[in-house]
Amino acid sequence: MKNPGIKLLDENGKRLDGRGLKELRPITIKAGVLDRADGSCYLEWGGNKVLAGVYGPREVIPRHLADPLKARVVYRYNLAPFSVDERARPGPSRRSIEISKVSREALEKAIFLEEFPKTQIDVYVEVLEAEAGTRCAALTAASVALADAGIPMRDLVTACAAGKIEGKIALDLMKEEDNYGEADFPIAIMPRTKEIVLMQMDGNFTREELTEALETAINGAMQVYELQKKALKERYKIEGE
Amino acid sequence: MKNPGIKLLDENGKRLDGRGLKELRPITIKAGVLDRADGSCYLEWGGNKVLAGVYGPREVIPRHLADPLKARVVYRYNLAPFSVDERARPGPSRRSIEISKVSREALEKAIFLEEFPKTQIDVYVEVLEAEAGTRCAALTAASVALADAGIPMRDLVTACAAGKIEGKIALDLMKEEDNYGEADFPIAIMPRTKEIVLMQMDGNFTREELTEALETAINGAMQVYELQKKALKERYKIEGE
Amino acid sequence: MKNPGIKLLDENGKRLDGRGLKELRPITIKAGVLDRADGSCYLEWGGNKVLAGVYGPREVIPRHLADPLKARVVYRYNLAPFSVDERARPGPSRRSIEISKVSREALEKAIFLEEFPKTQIDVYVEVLEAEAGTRCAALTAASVALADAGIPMRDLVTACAAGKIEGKIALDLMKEEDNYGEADFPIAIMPRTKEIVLMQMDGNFTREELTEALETAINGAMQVYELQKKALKERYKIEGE
Amino acid sequence: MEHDDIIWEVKKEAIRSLVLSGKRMDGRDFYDYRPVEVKTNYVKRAEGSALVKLGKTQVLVGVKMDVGEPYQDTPNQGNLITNAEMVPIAAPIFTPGPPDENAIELARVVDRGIRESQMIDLEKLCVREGELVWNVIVDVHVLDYDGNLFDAAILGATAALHTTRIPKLEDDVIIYSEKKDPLPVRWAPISSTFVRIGDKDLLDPDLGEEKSMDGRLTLTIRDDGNLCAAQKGGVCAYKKEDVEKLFDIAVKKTGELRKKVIKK
Amino acid sequence: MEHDDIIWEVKKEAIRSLVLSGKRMDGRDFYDYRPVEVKTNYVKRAEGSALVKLGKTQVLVGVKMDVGEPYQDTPNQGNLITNAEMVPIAAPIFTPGPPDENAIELARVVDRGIRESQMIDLEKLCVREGELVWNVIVDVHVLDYDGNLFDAAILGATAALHTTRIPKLEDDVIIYSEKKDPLPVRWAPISSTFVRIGDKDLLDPDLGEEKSMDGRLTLTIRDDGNLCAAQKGGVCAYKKEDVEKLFDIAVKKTGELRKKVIKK
Amino acid sequence: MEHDDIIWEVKKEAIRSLVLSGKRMDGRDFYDYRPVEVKTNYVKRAEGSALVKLGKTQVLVGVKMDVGEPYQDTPNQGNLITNAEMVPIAAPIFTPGPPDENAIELARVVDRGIRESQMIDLEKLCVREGELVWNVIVDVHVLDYDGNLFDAAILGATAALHTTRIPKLEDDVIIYSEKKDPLPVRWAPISSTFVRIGDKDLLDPDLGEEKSMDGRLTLTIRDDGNLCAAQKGGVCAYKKEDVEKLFDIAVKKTGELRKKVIKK
Repeated sequence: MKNPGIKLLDENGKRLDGRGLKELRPITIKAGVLDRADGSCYLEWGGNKVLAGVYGPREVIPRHLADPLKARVVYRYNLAPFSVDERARPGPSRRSIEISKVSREALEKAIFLEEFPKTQIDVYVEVLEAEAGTRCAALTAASVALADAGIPMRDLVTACAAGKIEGKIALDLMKEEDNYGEADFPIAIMPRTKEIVLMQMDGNFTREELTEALETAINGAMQVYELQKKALKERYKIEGE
Repeated sequence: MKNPGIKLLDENGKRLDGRGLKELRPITIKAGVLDRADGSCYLEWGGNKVLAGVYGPREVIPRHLADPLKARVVYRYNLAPFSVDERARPGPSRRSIEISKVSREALEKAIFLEEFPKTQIDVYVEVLEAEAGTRCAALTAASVALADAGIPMRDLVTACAAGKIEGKIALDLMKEEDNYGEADFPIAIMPRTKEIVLMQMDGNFTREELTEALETAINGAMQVYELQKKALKERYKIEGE
Repeated sequence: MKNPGIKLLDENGKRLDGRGLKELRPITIKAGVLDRADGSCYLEWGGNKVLAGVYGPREVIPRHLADPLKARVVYRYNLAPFSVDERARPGPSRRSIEISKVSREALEKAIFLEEFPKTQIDVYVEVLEAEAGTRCAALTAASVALADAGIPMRDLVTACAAGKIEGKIALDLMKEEDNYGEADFPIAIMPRTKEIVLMQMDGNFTREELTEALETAINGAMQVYELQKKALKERYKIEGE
Repeated sequence: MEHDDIIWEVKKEAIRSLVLSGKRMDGRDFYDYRPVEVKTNYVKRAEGSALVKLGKTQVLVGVKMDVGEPYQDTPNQGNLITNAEMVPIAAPIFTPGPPDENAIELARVVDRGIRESQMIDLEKLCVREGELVWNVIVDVHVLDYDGNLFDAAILGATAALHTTRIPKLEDDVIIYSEKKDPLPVRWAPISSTFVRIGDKDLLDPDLGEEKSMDGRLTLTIRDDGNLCAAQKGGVCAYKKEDVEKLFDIAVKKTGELRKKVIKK
Repeated sequence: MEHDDIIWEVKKEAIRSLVLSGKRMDGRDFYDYRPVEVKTNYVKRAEGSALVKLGKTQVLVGVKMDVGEPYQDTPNQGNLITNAEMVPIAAPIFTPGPPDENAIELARVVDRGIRESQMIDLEKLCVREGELVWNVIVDVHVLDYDGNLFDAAILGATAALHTTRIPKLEDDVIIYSEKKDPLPVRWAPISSTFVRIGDKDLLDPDLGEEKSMDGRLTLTIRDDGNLCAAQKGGVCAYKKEDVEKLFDIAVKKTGELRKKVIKK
Repeated sequence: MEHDDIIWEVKKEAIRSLVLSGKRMDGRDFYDYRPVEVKTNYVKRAEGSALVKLGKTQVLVGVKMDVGEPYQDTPNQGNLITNAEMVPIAAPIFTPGPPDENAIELARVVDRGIRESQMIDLEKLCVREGELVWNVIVDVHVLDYDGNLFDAAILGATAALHTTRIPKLEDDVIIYSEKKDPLPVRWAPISSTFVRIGDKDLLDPDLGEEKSMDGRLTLTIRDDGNLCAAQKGGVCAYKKEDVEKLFDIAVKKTGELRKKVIKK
């Protein structure tokens, strides 16, 4: 975290965009937005816009990568070049490779992989516009796209970050808070059991702060979960009509 | 096209190298110049020097790329590093990848691909010296090399460019005309039917200019075709002796 | 070789580190230093530290590279990024690719490749600290690692360089001598027959200097050979206990 | 490869025989575009952007700007850079990795349309002659591929550039949060892509038509009805008269489209 | 792939059932590190270095320094760059080539531990504000892989940085042969990695335990007992209480290790 | 791989047994070069060039020059850069792609011959000490591969450099259309490559001999008869006396060749 040069909380404890410490940015989710993909989801989360598409289960290419006992999951988090202030060079960066890895592992815990041995499930997420919290937005959209594709899962996966700004634990950091705050703590849970399937942290937490951050992020994810369910219900409604 | 800073036509309508508007640069073609390649052709066209070599039909590597119904064609247009003023970095550029694609597609129309299912025909063209019009020179040489390799074709493929300089349609632009002219229009035809199998254009053409450019380029190609045939005849003569 | 700005020999004919012209730098060799590798060797040679590891004979991947008549040898000479003054970019350089090629060819002469058809023997050498003469140190360590892995060989391979400083043939150049000397001449031999299996040279040798350099380098290698044997004996002793 | 190769073989036969009898699967006339929708300023963080829907094809074009040195032969001009990514979300056959020949061809045809139409007044993008100029970077991001990426991408690029705003430059540092003057644009090049199936030419092919085609011709037309770029692809051949006829149709059809979607 | 896949399947079953009965193959307690050995200044030519042996795992970390331009948003700070190479000497499954996702994850977790703990005083590495700063390049070189590269690499990086000396800078040219001031370091971040097998968590897994795990959690702890980086990997799930419990253990265990191996 | 592996196996046996009986397939003496032809100034656009035909082997060497910063340790010297491309036109086994180990070895052996012979007076290629120097870039382009690329490439490089003219430099911008002073060269290094088949050594192997060889030795000799570069390749071994003998032959044979083809 960089040295703070900006006041992130006003005298009333409100954040730069007027939110309270434990408040989410506005989120909208829409399932089934692409024609070619087997499942898809468009998600806006504050200033983030992400598009998730799922292909599969399908043949594994090259074949020697196939697992005789379960489906192989590919997760590709990709920043569109124009999604950030300084144009992002196309192709995977070290950052996006790491995000893809931990996101894939989170989804692998939720998907019933054994039901599709020797196949591959491709999860592609395009970040079209980025404003802090893209990995959570991407993973949240990805699990909706998986459900839209009809892939059987133990539970949805829902991601949300907590963080620390001016010494206080806050939910869902925006860009300035991410830049000038003291910690970022993205997690993902399976909401039914609240078990954590993704967790990364960088910054500085005492024991007490860690506990508060865990509670804050889990509570945030539970709110996001409601929006995921609503998007899927609307999708089935449309399909059912 | 860049802003013109140079007078491309003199008071008599002659071009920088003394040519008339509808005149070709000097061209020499020689078939069968390489030992290892199954067919080859060396071609000089104005300041251009190109060398084409053909291997095949031969086994497709890797095998899964083989087409059970027809031959696969590979075309590789390659600028030698020392062929241009500022050394060209070895390896394919975006420009050479595009040229290779449209040139390959032009040849695929002419070759009897169905006669050689599951095989590959490799067409390699090395541009040894470049001075505007290399893609036409390369494709023209490639089709002679294919004939030299004994690959059966509906017709030769013959390429030639028209262009626009100082508002007039001209045949076969040289370097300064390409840099400071108003349009470049390379085409390739199968001479027997005059059908167009390659066509690219950049610049600015009115409807009338398009018509004149088409006529000009096709006429130019028909002259080049005579030189291709002559080169092949000389080659057979030598072989027959 | 660069222009000399440094006096490489003092009035007594002693070199910068006090050695005589035909004297080796201190060398220590230890076999069997890694747990995972099938054979290994750690070697210090003057300011050089190298670590060699051998895997195999094992399955060839990808399979089509397998030779039905003999084992395939892979040799990878790799500079650790921090082994030199200006950090070396990770991954193979043109220099390390060339060194790997000639070193592999030297070992191929010594290994009984026909005994392990369709398999691969991987020889990896990490240069952890570099101070002139790394290719000789690496190859010398590699052949000890091969012996430690139990790969049958006609003979060990032992490498050593001669060179030319201030007009005189010297054994085993150190860094300053390599930079400011007039020739570097690394060779490798199979010590039992003193046959040369690796030889490279750059600089300037008259006929007489070549002869003296050959003798000097071979003599140096014979001394190194004794240390290789000693290291292997110690290794067997430990294993036997 | 598509998994359903056999199904496609059957489909292609059906499409081709329908076309040869003078009809299209979706009932369109041969020279009609599919429904077109253009949403500009879709990506706020970009200097310009446009989401184009052409039937079920979706392409997002974003424009970013930065500063750098000019080329030696154009010391007083900004630079245009065009790139296209066929990201794997858009079709089952697209795979991650560097642009293949199709993506490169797409980028270069888009680039030529913009560059050769002289759409952007590059001389107004000079900051200090010979030292510092603006770079305009156009990124074509394919989201859903149902055929005819050329026309969708060129339309998206034109629409995005028409709504691009140059960010503030302070002591040679770009303040991306402050967008200022609009990019100086003069023209709105738009393309018509025709696929050839037998002796028929169809404007704006969908995926099935593209898979069934012999080849295609793309003609990029400026507001004044002049041709500024052309590209033939695939394994087909055109007579001179074919090219002239398609040019006339392209001028008419791009004219209609321009009126509908480009706000000046 | 390992050649001995079947053997490993059997081994994994044995390891898992032993662990579920409360024991480890090598007899260690669940929350014990293996024997640790740290040799600093191992590579004389590097500005700093440390060879770490953690059981049979061996990792060599080297620190190089050079100078370059600062980033625009931190004009008065040096830069930290971290890289990890899983060179093929270290394990039969490691192959030559650019870092894969495992090597990249390793490098980034090491980097976050150093960076987020604010271990290095980067402002002291500014030569001329906005113009020239020091780069600190940490290279993790894995030599022998018997599990738990995270803890070995972070320990190696911390130890190497604590013994790093800045080379002389003369007219902006680095004289590598003359090392001068020590690198300004404030903290000694150390990590505890726990693998999860069923509902058990094991500190400092060896190779067999890593192959048998469902997933893992790495917690990097500063001298003051604060968490500065965390990384969950693999296919497992944690309850909130699990994380808190492992944090408490990590604070205790890294504290002991720090006292033993880091000389200030 | 060649498609005709079996044919080659037969051919190799024939070549080897003939050689072991003291003869070569083309009737040459063991220590003869094939007919040599050198055409300089073949590529007008290059600063220097030479097309070399050595039997049926054809190699085109081009020299380009540009300017750049010198290395820190040679602030008053130009730089030599050597590259070799085994483009696929030259042999059925050459494939497109970055240079493989064979092309890299070729480039580096050519480079050492030029560099170590001190052929080019690099100090005369300094424009402004520590700031701007000339780069001399030698590109070896293999056109037809019938064995012994080493000798053909080194001969081509020497011939091309001997006819290289430095382009005009105006305000640090290169005017490629105006070539001026010749490149300052002092020597004409030429190499002899011998393949070893059994206990025989053959100068200037053709393709069949190269395929039949155990290994090879390349010796690059300067006008004064001194060795300036050597490279052993392949799986063979030399006694000390072998090396000395081949050196004596190389001095004689390169001397003859130099007289014939290099015009000073």
